[in-house]
Amino acid sequence: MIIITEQPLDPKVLTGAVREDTDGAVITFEGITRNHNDGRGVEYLEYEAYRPMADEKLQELIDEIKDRWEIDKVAVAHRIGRVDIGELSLVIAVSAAHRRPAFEATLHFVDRLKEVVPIWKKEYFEGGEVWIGDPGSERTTA
Amino acid sequence: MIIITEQPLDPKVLTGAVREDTDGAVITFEGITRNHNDGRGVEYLEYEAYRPMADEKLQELIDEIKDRWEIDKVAVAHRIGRVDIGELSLVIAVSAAHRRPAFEATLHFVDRLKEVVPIWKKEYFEGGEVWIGDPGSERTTA
Amino acid sequence: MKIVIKLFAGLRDRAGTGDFFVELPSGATVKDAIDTAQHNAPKEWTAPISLMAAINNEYVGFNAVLSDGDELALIPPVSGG
Amino acid sequence: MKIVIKLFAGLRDRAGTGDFFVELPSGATVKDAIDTAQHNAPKEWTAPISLMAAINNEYVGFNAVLSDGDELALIPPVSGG
Repeated sequence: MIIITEQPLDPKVLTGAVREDTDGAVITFEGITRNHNDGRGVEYLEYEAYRPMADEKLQELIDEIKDRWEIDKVAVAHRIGRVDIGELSLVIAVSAAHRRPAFEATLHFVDRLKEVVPIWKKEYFEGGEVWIGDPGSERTTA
Repeated sequence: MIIITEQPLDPKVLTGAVREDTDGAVITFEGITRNHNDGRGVEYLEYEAYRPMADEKLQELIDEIKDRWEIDKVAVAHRIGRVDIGELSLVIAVSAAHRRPAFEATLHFVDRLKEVVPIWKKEYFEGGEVWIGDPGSERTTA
Repeated sequence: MKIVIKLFAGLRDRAGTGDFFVELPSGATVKDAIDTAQHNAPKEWTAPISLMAAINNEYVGFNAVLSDGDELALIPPVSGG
Repeated sequence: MKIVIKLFAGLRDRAGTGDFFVELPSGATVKDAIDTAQHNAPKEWTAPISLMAAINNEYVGFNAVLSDGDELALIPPVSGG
């Protein structure tokens, strides 16, 4: 299950999609909009995705962690558009017979997502905005 | 938040209890009754806890991972009594500003729980029953 | 002195009870209490390997000395989660 | 040949557009397309460090050769999650 949506994310949908009777462990990772970053207050975030490439890369990452770890199912949802403080931007659910591979695979998935999936985050902080990872894009609104 | 209960567990309660606006990551671990173990079919499990020692040890584990990792809040719930296939026996939610310590702390928590928290699991398999970790307790009902 | 012994899981099944008292001389250790408990329970039982002990909810070694009124839990291998 | 160029995030902001066509000679590479695109966009822009490129949704190096009708995405540092 791969979801890229402007709607709020519901972790229960993802967790429910991966849980099978053969599984002893389900990990759910939630990425949340924090109220601070790099020592300054954050007002909200805005995410943009290049589709369908983002969907394809997410599928490749699912295949990658299934190849490498003994896990069962993987579901991922990424929100795009405006995401307010305390709201979820990313949810990943991974099921497995045993817990350790599920933990390792989920962490690896998030690490890789942040390297290869064409999704960008613009931070609206107090007094300005910046595309994360691209300092030259910073603008102040003072 | 520490819950030991005979009632079904609701992950949402735990995740909600740990999520703060300062957190960028929440990990939720669910331990589930699998339909198989050690190569044989499992019918259901039955958990027993020594209270209040189990509650105290869970609190010590929370303190232990908070000391060791940069995490924010921890919530844990363990079900006791009969737990059917596909039902949750354990839910742990950990929040943190950043994801890596949350992953490491959650995995460590589960590992340690299985070493020091006085909770026992009896497996009812096809044709018998056994307390896990205590092979001498096995009885067949053939 | 009087000690409460608590047995759990497979140990309780073997001994036929989960809760009983033993009388011990002052200065008795956990090991002494286990020896006495093995004969005092409804059914004689042998300790499983990896048995742990806790006095008043804290893990202790088998040489720990008991006090009157202590609750001694005998803890077979745990398997929560 | 005609190539579709797509720009995202900070790159789109700099160039003043997210989507445009460039005409290139046969055999042109990603690098050639970027050079052309920098002058063809509504605003002249410079590539950020760590720029990546994808042809038809697959990452490629800057020496990859383009074909007529390709979609070339110029991808500034990603930051999903």
